[in-house]
Amino acid sequence: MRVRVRYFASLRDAAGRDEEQVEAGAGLAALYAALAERHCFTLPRERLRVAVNGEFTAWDAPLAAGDEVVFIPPVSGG
Amino acid sequence: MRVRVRYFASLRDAAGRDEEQVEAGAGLAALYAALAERHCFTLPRERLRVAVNGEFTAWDAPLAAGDEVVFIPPVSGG
Amino acid sequence: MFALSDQPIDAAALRTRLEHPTAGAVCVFEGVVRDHNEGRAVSALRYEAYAELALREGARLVDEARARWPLLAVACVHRTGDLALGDLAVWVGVAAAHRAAAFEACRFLIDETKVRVPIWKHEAYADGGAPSRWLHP
Amino acid sequence: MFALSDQPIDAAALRTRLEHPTAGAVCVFEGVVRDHNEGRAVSALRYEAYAELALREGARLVDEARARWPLLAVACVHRTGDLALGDLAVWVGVAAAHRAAAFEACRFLIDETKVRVPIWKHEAYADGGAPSRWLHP
Repeated sequence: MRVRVRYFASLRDAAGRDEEQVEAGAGLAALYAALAERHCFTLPRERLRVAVNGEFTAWDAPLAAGDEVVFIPPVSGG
Repeated sequence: MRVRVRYFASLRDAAGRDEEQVEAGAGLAALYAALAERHCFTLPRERLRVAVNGEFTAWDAPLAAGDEVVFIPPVSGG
Repeated sequence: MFALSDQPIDAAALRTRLEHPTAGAVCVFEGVVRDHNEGRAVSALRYEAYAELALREGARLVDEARARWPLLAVACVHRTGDLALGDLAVWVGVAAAHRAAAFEACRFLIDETKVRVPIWKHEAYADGGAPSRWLHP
Repeated sequence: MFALSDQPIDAAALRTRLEHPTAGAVCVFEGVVRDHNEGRAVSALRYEAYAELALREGARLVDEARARWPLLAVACVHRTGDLALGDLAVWVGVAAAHRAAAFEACRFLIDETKVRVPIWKHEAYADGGAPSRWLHP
Protein backbone atom coordinates (compact mmCIF):
# COMPACT_ATOMS: atom_id res chain seq x y z
CA MET A 1 0.00 0.00 0.00
CA ARG A 2 1.48 3.31 -1.08
CA VAL A 3 0.95 6.61 0.68
CA ARG A 4 2.16 10.12 -0.02
CA VAL A 5 4.40 11.63 2.67
CA ARG A 6 4.90 15.39 2.81
CA TYR A 7 7.81 16.97 4.68
CA PHE A 8 8.07 20.26 6.52
CA ALA A 9 10.79 22.24 8.28
CA SER A 10 13.83 20.21 9.40
CA LEU A 11 12.38 16.96 8.07
CA ARG A 12 12.16 18.44 4.59
CA ASP A 13 15.73 19.69 4.79
CA ALA A 14 16.94 16.25 5.93
CA ALA A 15 14.86 14.36 3.33
CA GLY A 16 15.93 16.77 0.61
CA ARG A 17 12.42 16.80 -0.85
CA ASP A 18 8.92 18.15 -0.22
CA GLU A 19 7.18 14.82 -0.58
CA GLU A 20 7.50 11.25 -1.79
CA GLN A 21 5.42 8.15 -2.39
CA VAL A 22 6.35 5.31 -0.05
CA GLU A 23 5.20 1.82 1.00
CA ALA A 24 3.38 1.91 4.33
CA GLY A 25 2.02 -1.54 5.06
CA ALA A 26 3.09 -1.66 8.69
CA GLY A 27 1.48 1.53 10.02
CA LEU A 28 2.57 5.04 10.88
CA ALA A 29 5.14 4.29 13.58
CA ALA A 30 6.96 1.75 11.41
CA LEU A 31 6.78 4.16 8.49
CA TYR A 32 8.44 6.94 10.50
CA ALA A 33 11.14 4.54 11.70
CA ALA A 34 11.90 3.48 8.12
CA LEU A 35 11.98 7.04 6.82
CA ALA A 36 14.08 8.24 9.76
CA GLU A 37 16.68 5.62 8.93
CA ARG A 38 16.59 6.38 5.20
CA HIS A 39 16.83 10.17 5.61
CA CYS A 40 18.79 10.36 8.87
CA PHE A 41 16.01 12.16 10.77
CA THR A 42 17.29 12.92 14.24
CA LEU A 43 13.95 13.80 15.89
CA PRO A 44 12.68 10.82 17.90
CA ARG A 45 9.11 9.80 17.15
CA GLU A 46 8.06 10.70 20.70
CA ARG A 47 8.63 14.38 19.88
CA LEU A 48 6.43 14.31 16.77
CA ARG A 49 2.74 14.35 16.06
CA VAL A 50 1.32 12.81 12.92
CA ALA A 51 -1.45 13.91 10.57
CA VAL A 52 -3.29 11.91 7.93
CA ASN A 53 -5.24 13.70 5.22
CA GLY A 54 -4.89 17.04 6.97
CA GLU A 55 -6.00 15.96 10.46
CA PHE A 56 -4.02 15.05 13.55
CA THR A 57 -4.35 11.35 14.20
CA ALA A 58 -3.11 8.60 16.53
CA TRP A 59 0.07 6.70 15.70
CA ASP A 60 -1.89 3.45 15.57
CA ALA A 61 -4.62 4.76 13.29
CA PRO A 62 -5.20 2.64 10.14
CA LEU A 63 -3.84 3.80 6.79
CA ALA A 64 -5.41 3.50 3.35
CA ALA A 65 -3.74 3.56 -0.04
CA GLY A 66 -3.29 7.12 -1.28
CA ASP A 67 -3.44 8.72 2.17
CA GLU A 68 -1.42 11.91 2.71
CA VAL A 69 0.83 11.53 5.75
CA VAL A 70 2.66 14.37 7.51
CA PHE A 71 5.01 13.90 10.44
CA ILE A 72 4.83 17.08 12.51
CA PRO A 73 7.99 18.23 14.31
CA PRO A 74 7.63 20.41 17.42
CA VAL A 75 6.10 23.66 16.21
CA SER A 76 7.62 27.12 16.66
CA GLY A 77 5.12 29.66 15.38
CA GLY A 78 4.03 32.74 17.28
CA MET B 1 -6.71 78.70 58.75
CA ARG B 2 -8.11 78.87 55.25
CA VAL B 3 -7.56 76.22 52.58
CA ARG B 4 -8.74 75.89 49.00
CA VAL B 5 -11.01 72.93 48.30
CA ARG B 6 -11.47 71.74 44.70
CA TYR B 7 -14.40 69.55 43.70
CA PHE B 8 -14.66 66.86 41.06
CA ALA B 9 -17.40 64.62 39.61
CA SER B 10 -20.47 64.16 41.82
CA LEU B 11 -19.01 66.34 44.58
CA ARG B 12 -18.73 69.28 42.17
CA ASP B 13 -22.29 68.76 41.00
CA ALA B 14 -23.53 68.65 44.60
CA ALA B 15 -21.45 71.64 45.70
CA GLY B 16 -22.45 73.62 42.63
CA ARG B 17 -18.91 74.94 42.23
CA ASP B 18 -15.42 73.90 41.16
CA GLU B 19 -13.70 75.18 44.27
CA GLU B 20 -14.02 77.34 47.33
CA GLN B 21 -11.98 78.80 50.19
CA VAL B 22 -12.96 77.36 53.56
CA GLU B 23 -11.89 77.33 57.20
CA ALA B 24 -10.12 74.09 58.08
CA GLY B 25 -8.77 74.36 61.60
CA ALA B 26 -9.94 70.91 62.73
CA GLY B 27 -8.31 68.70 60.09
CA LEU B 28 -9.39 66.89 56.94
CA ALA B 29 -12.00 64.55 58.40
CA ALA B 30 -13.80 67.38 60.20
CA LEU B 31 -13.55 69.51 57.06
CA TYR B 32 -15.23 66.82 54.95
CA ALA B 33 -17.95 66.37 57.55
CA ALA B 34 -18.66 70.13 57.55
CA LEU B 35 -18.70 70.37 53.75
CA ALA B 36 -20.83 67.22 53.41
CA GLU B 37 -23.43 68.81 55.66
CA ARG B 38 -23.27 72.16 53.88
CA HIS B 39 -23.50 70.69 50.34
CA CYS B 40 -25.52 67.53 51.06
CA PHE B 41 -22.74 65.17 49.93
CA THR B 42 -24.06 61.61 50.15
CA LEU B 43 -20.75 59.76 49.83
CA PRO B 44 -19.54 58.64 53.28
CA ARG B 45 -15.96 59.60 54.08
CA GLU B 46 -14.97 55.92 54.22
CA ARG B 47 -15.47 55.69 50.46
CA LEU B 48 -13.24 58.67 49.69
CA ARG B 49 -9.54 59.29 49.49
CA VAL B 50 -8.09 62.72 50.11
CA ALA B 51 -5.28 64.62 48.42
CA VAL B 52 -3.41 67.70 49.61
CA ASN B 53 -1.39 69.77 47.17
CA GLY B 54 -1.74 67.13 44.45
CA GLU B 55 -0.70 64.09 46.48
CA PHE B 56 -2.75 61.42 48.21
CA THR B 57 -2.47 61.83 51.93
CA ALA B 58 -3.75 60.39 55.21
CA TRP B 59 -6.93 61.76 56.77
CA ASP B 60 -5.02 62.78 59.87
CA ALA B 61 -2.24 64.59 58.00
CA PRO B 62 -1.62 68.18 59.15
CA LEU B 63 -2.93 71.10 57.08
CA ALA B 64 -1.32 74.45 56.41
CA ALA B 65 -2.92 77.69 55.35
CA GLY B 66 -3.31 77.90 51.60
CA ASP B 67 -3.20 74.11 51.03
CA GLU B 68 -5.19 72.73 48.10
CA VAL B 69 -7.50 69.94 49.30
CA VAL B 70 -9.34 67.48 47.06
CA PHE B 71 -11.74 64.84 48.30
CA ILE B 72 -11.56 61.96 45.83
CA PRO B 73 -14.73 59.95 45.22
CA PRO B 74 -14.38 56.34 44.00
CA VAL B 75 -12.80 56.56 40.56
CA SER B 76 -14.29 55.16 37.36
CA GLY B 77 -11.78 55.63 34.59
CA GLY B 78 -10.70 52.89 32.18
CA MET C 1 4.53 57.46 29.70
CA PHE C 2 1.10 58.17 31.11
CA ALA C 3 -0.94 60.97 29.56
CA LEU C 4 -4.42 62.45 29.46
CA SER C 5 -5.95 63.57 26.18
CA ASP C 6 -8.98 65.73 25.53
CA GLN C 7 -8.72 64.79 21.85
CA PRO C 8 -9.44 61.40 20.23
CA ILE C 9 -6.71 58.87 21.00
CA ASP C 10 -4.49 58.12 18.00
CA ALA C 11 -3.80 54.42 18.50
CA ALA C 12 -1.51 54.14 15.48
CA ALA C 13 0.70 56.97 16.70
CA LEU C 14 0.89 55.42 20.16
CA ARG C 15 1.81 52.04 18.71
CA THR C 16 4.91 53.53 17.10
CA ARG C 17 6.12 54.51 20.59
CA LEU C 18 6.42 50.80 21.41
CA GLU C 19 8.90 49.99 18.65
CA HIS C 20 12.15 48.61 20.00
CA PRO C 21 14.74 46.30 18.38
CA THR C 22 14.57 43.69 21.12
CA ALA C 23 10.78 43.80 21.52
CA GLY C 24 9.34 40.40 20.62
CA ALA C 25 5.94 40.89 22.24
CA VAL C 26 3.53 43.79 22.24
CA CYS C 27 0.27 43.72 24.21
CA VAL C 28 -2.29 46.47 23.75
CA PHE C 29 -5.50 47.05 25.66
CA GLU C 30 -8.15 49.43 24.38
CA GLY C 31 -11.13 50.48 26.44
CA VAL C 32 -13.96 51.43 24.10
CA VAL C 33 -17.19 53.33 24.79
CA ARG C 34 -19.97 50.75 24.64
CA ASP C 35 -23.60 51.34 23.76
CA HIS C 36 -24.71 49.71 27.02
CA ASN C 37 -23.59 49.71 30.65
CA GLU C 38 -25.23 47.69 33.40
CA GLY C 39 -28.19 46.98 31.14
CA ARG C 40 -28.88 50.61 30.21
CA ALA C 41 -28.48 52.15 26.76
CA VAL C 42 -25.77 54.81 26.97
CA SER C 43 -26.36 57.95 24.92
CA ALA C 44 -23.44 60.13 26.03
CA LEU C 45 -20.34 59.75 28.10
CA ARG C 46 -17.82 62.10 29.63
CA TYR C 47 -14.60 61.59 31.56
CA GLU C 48 -13.22 64.10 34.01
CA ALA C 49 -9.78 63.89 35.63
CA TYR C 50 -8.07 65.56 38.54
CA ALA C 51 -5.25 66.09 36.10
CA GLU C 52 -2.31 66.92 38.35
CA LEU C 53 -2.81 63.86 40.53
CA ALA C 54 -3.94 61.60 37.67
CA LEU C 55 -0.71 62.24 35.80
CA ARG C 56 1.37 61.74 38.91
CA GLU C 57 -0.40 58.52 39.89
CA GLY C 58 -0.31 57.27 36.29
CA ALA C 59 3.44 57.86 36.12
CA ARG C 60 3.81 55.94 39.38
CA LEU C 61 1.85 53.02 37.87
CA VAL C 62 4.20 52.95 34.91
CA ASP C 63 7.22 53.00 37.25
CA GLU C 64 5.74 50.15 39.27
CA ALA C 65 5.14 48.10 36.13
CA ARG C 66 8.71 48.70 34.97
CA ALA C 67 9.99 47.58 38.37
CA ARG C 68 7.95 44.36 38.29
CA TRP C 69 8.48 43.31 34.66
CA PRO C 70 11.34 43.74 32.18
CA LEU C 71 9.56 46.18 29.90
CA LEU C 72 11.04 47.86 26.86
CA ALA C 73 8.33 50.46 26.28
CA VAL C 74 5.09 51.55 27.93
CA ALA C 75 2.43 53.99 26.81
CA CYS C 76 -0.86 54.69 28.55
CA VAL C 77 -3.32 57.41 27.56
CA HIS C 78 -6.75 58.16 29.02
CA ARG C 79 -9.35 60.36 27.36
CA THR C 80 -11.09 63.23 29.07
CA GLY C 81 -14.06 65.28 27.93
CA ASP C 82 -17.00 64.18 25.80
CA LEU C 83 -16.79 60.80 24.07
CA ALA C 84 -18.97 59.18 21.44
CA LEU C 85 -19.93 55.52 21.16
CA GLY C 86 -16.99 53.55 19.78
CA ASP C 87 -14.41 56.12 20.89
CA LEU C 88 -11.35 54.92 22.76
CA ALA C 89 -11.56 55.78 26.46
CA VAL C 90 -8.14 54.39 27.30
CA TRP C 91 -5.18 52.90 25.42
CA VAL C 92 -2.50 50.87 27.18
CA GLY C 93 0.42 49.38 25.26
CA VAL C 94 3.44 47.47 26.51
CA ALA C 95 6.46 46.05 24.67
CA ALA C 96 8.71 43.38 26.14
CA ALA C 97 11.07 40.69 24.93
CA HIS C 98 8.55 37.96 25.81
CA ARG C 99 4.80 37.74 25.97
CA ALA C 100 4.26 36.89 29.64
CA ALA C 101 5.67 40.24 30.75
CA ALA C 102 3.77 42.12 28.04
CA PHE C 103 0.39 40.58 28.97
CA GLU C 104 0.87 40.82 32.72
CA ALA C 105 2.12 44.39 32.72
CA CYS C 106 -0.64 45.53 30.35
CA ARG C 107 -3.28 43.94 32.57
CA PHE C 108 -1.71 45.46 35.68
CA LEU C 109 -1.70 48.92 34.14
CA ILE C 110 -5.36 48.93 33.14
CA ASP C 111 -6.48 47.26 36.39
CA GLU C 112 -4.61 49.76 38.54
CA THR C 113 -5.64 52.71 36.37
CA LYS C 114 -9.24 51.80 36.99
CA VAL C 115 -8.87 51.73 40.77
CA ARG C 116 -6.18 54.29 41.52
CA VAL C 117 -6.13 57.10 38.98
CA PRO C 118 -8.51 60.01 39.77
CA ILE C 119 -10.65 59.92 36.62
CA TRP C 120 -14.43 59.75 36.69
CA LYS C 121 -17.02 58.67 34.16
CA HIS C 122 -20.31 60.48 33.68
CA GLU C 123 -22.97 58.60 31.75
CA ALA C 124 -26.23 59.74 30.21
CA TYR C 125 -28.80 57.16 29.17
CA ALA C 126 -30.98 56.78 26.12
CA ASP C 127 -34.02 55.45 28.01
CA GLY C 128 -35.64 58.68 29.14
CA GLY C 129 -36.32 57.65 32.71
CA ALA C 130 -32.81 57.05 33.98
CA PRO C 131 -31.02 60.22 35.11
CA SER C 132 -27.45 60.79 34.03
CA ARG C 133 -24.89 60.16 36.76
CA TRP C 134 -21.29 60.04 37.84
CA LEU C 135 -20.07 56.50 38.34
CA HIS C 136 -18.54 55.99 41.77
CA PRO C 137 -18.26 52.21 41.99
CA MET D 1 -11.11 34.01 11.97
CA PHE D 2 -7.68 32.42 11.76
CA ALA D 3 -5.57 33.08 8.67
CA LEU D 4 -2.08 32.73 7.28
CA SER D 5 -0.48 35.53 5.29
CA ASP D 6 2.58 35.50 3.09
CA GLN D 7 2.38 39.31 2.94
CA PRO D 8 3.07 41.81 5.75
CA ILE D 9 0.30 41.82 8.34
CA ASP D 10 -1.90 44.93 8.17
CA ALA D 11 -2.64 45.51 11.84
CA ALA D 12 -4.87 48.52 11.23
CA ALA D 13 -7.08 46.56 8.82
CA LEU D 14 -7.34 43.69 11.30
CA ARG D 15 -8.27 46.06 14.11
CA THR D 16 -11.33 47.21 12.17
CA ARG D 17 -12.57 43.60 12.22
CA LEU D 18 -12.93 43.88 16.00
CA GLU D 19 -15.37 46.78 15.94
CA HIS D 20 -18.66 45.91 17.61
CA PRO D 21 -21.25 48.14 19.33
CA THR D 22 -21.15 46.24 22.62
CA ALA D 23 -17.37 45.80 22.69
CA GLY D 24 -15.96 47.61 25.70
CA ALA D 25 -12.58 45.88 25.75
CA VAL D 26 -10.13 45.03 23.01
CA CYS D 27 -6.91 43.14 23.67
CA VAL D 28 -4.30 42.76 20.95
CA PHE D 29 -1.12 40.72 20.99
CA GLU D 30 1.57 41.23 18.40
CA GLY D 31 4.55 38.92 18.01
CA VAL D 32 7.42 40.87 16.48
CA VAL D 33 10.66 39.64 14.91
CA ARG D 34 13.43 40.48 17.37
CA ASP D 35 17.08 41.10 16.62
CA HIS D 36 18.13 38.44 19.12
CA ASN D 37 16.94 34.98 20.13
CA GLU D 38 18.52 32.90 22.88
CA GLY D 39 21.51 35.24 22.95
CA ARG D 40 22.25 35.10 19.23
CA ALA D 41 21.91 37.98 16.77
CA VAL D 42 19.23 37.04 14.24
CA SER D 43 19.89 38.13 10.65
CA ALA D 44 16.98 36.46 8.83
CA LEU D 45 13.84 34.63 9.74
CA ARG D 46 11.33 32.50 7.87
CA TYR D 47 8.06 30.86 8.87
CA GLU D 48 6.67 27.80 7.13
CA ALA D 49 3.22 26.36 7.74
CA TYR D 50 1.48 23.11 6.93
CA ALA D 51 -1.29 25.33 5.69
CA GLU D 52 -4.28 22.95 5.48
CA LEU D 53 -3.83 21.73 9.04
CA ALA D 54 -2.68 25.09 10.42
CA LEU D 55 -5.88 26.73 9.21
CA ARG D 56 -8.03 23.91 10.56
CA GLU D 57 -6.29 23.88 13.95
CA GLY D 58 -6.34 27.67 14.11
CA ALA D 59 -10.09 27.71 13.45
CA ARG D 60 -10.52 25.16 16.22
CA LEU D 61 -8.58 27.40 18.61
CA VAL D 62 -10.88 30.29 17.79
CA ASP D 63 -13.93 28.06 18.36
CA GLU D 64 -12.52 26.92 21.70
CA ALA D 65 -11.89 30.51 22.78
CA ARG D 66 -15.44 31.48 21.81
CA ALA D 67 -16.79 28.55 23.83
CA ARG D 68 -14.78 29.53 26.93
CA TRP D 69 -15.27 33.30 26.90
CA PRO D 70 -18.10 35.61 25.74
CA LEU D 71 -16.26 37.08 22.78
CA LEU D 72 -17.67 39.55 20.29
CA ALA D 73 -14.93 39.32 17.67
CA VAL D 74 -11.70 37.40 17.15
CA ALA D 75 -8.98 37.73 14.53
CA CYS D 76 -5.71 35.83 14.40
CA VAL D 77 -3.21 35.98 11.55
CA HIS D 78 0.21 34.34 11.30
CA ARG D 79 2.87 35.28 8.78
CA THR D 80 4.62 32.80 6.52
CA GLY D 81 7.65 33.27 4.28
CA ASP D 82 10.59 35.60 4.79
CA LEU D 83 10.34 38.23 7.52
CA ALA D 84 12.55 41.19 8.38
CA LEU D 85 13.47 42.48 11.83
CA GLY D 86 10.53 44.39 13.25
CA ASP D 87 7.97 42.62 11.08
CA LEU D 88 4.87 41.21 12.71
CA ALA D 89 5.03 37.42 12.94
CA VAL D 90 1.58 37.05 14.46
CA TRP D 91 -1.36 39.31 15.31
CA VAL D 92 -4.09 38.22 17.72
CA GLY D 93 -7.01 40.50 18.54
CA VAL D 94 -10.07 39.89 20.68
CA ALA D 95 -13.07 42.09 21.47
CA ALA D 96 -15.37 41.47 24.42
CA ALA D 97 -17.74 43.41 26.63
CA HIS D 98 -15.27 43.31 29.53
CA ARG D 99 -11.52 43.18 29.84
CA ALA D 100 -11.05 39.91 31.70
CA ALA D 101 -12.44 37.91 28.78
CA ALA D 102 -10.48 39.93 26.25
CA PHE D 103 -7.14 39.45 28.04
CA GLU D 104 -7.66 35.79 28.86
CA ALA D 105 -8.87 34.79 25.41
CA CYS D 106 -6.06 36.71 23.70
CA ARG D 107 -3.48 35.01 25.89
CA PHE D 108 -5.09 31.59 25.30
CA LEU D 109 -5.02 32.09 21.54
CA ILE D 110 -1.34 33.01 21.31
CA ASP D 111 -0.29 30.37 23.85
CA GLU D 112 -2.17 27.61 22.03
CA THR D 113 -1.07 28.83 18.60
CA LYS D 114 2.52 28.45 19.70
CA VAL D 115 2.10 24.85 20.83
CA ARG D 116 -0.60 23.43 18.55
CA VAL D 117 -0.57 25.08 15.14
CA PRO D 118 1.83 23.50 12.62
CA ILE D 119 4.02 26.51 11.83
CA TRP D 120 7.79 26.45 12.07
CA LYS D 121 10.42 29.16 12.44
CA HIS D 122 13.74 29.08 10.62
CA GLU D 123 16.42 31.43 11.91
CA ALA D 124 19.72 32.53 10.44
CA TYR D 125 22.27 34.25 12.65
CA ALA D 126 24.48 37.26 12.20
CA ASP D 127 27.46 35.81 14.06
CA GLY D 128 29.14 33.78 11.32
CA GLY D 129 29.76 30.65 13.35
CA ALA D 130 26.19 29.63 14.20
CA PRO D 131 24.44 27.67 11.44
CA SER D 132 20.89 28.56 10.51
CA ARG D 133 18.27 26.17 11.87
CA TRP D 134 14.66 25.21 12.23
CA LEU D 135 13.38 25.75 15.76
CA HIS D 136 11.78 22.62 17.20
CA PRO D 137 11.45 23.49 20.88
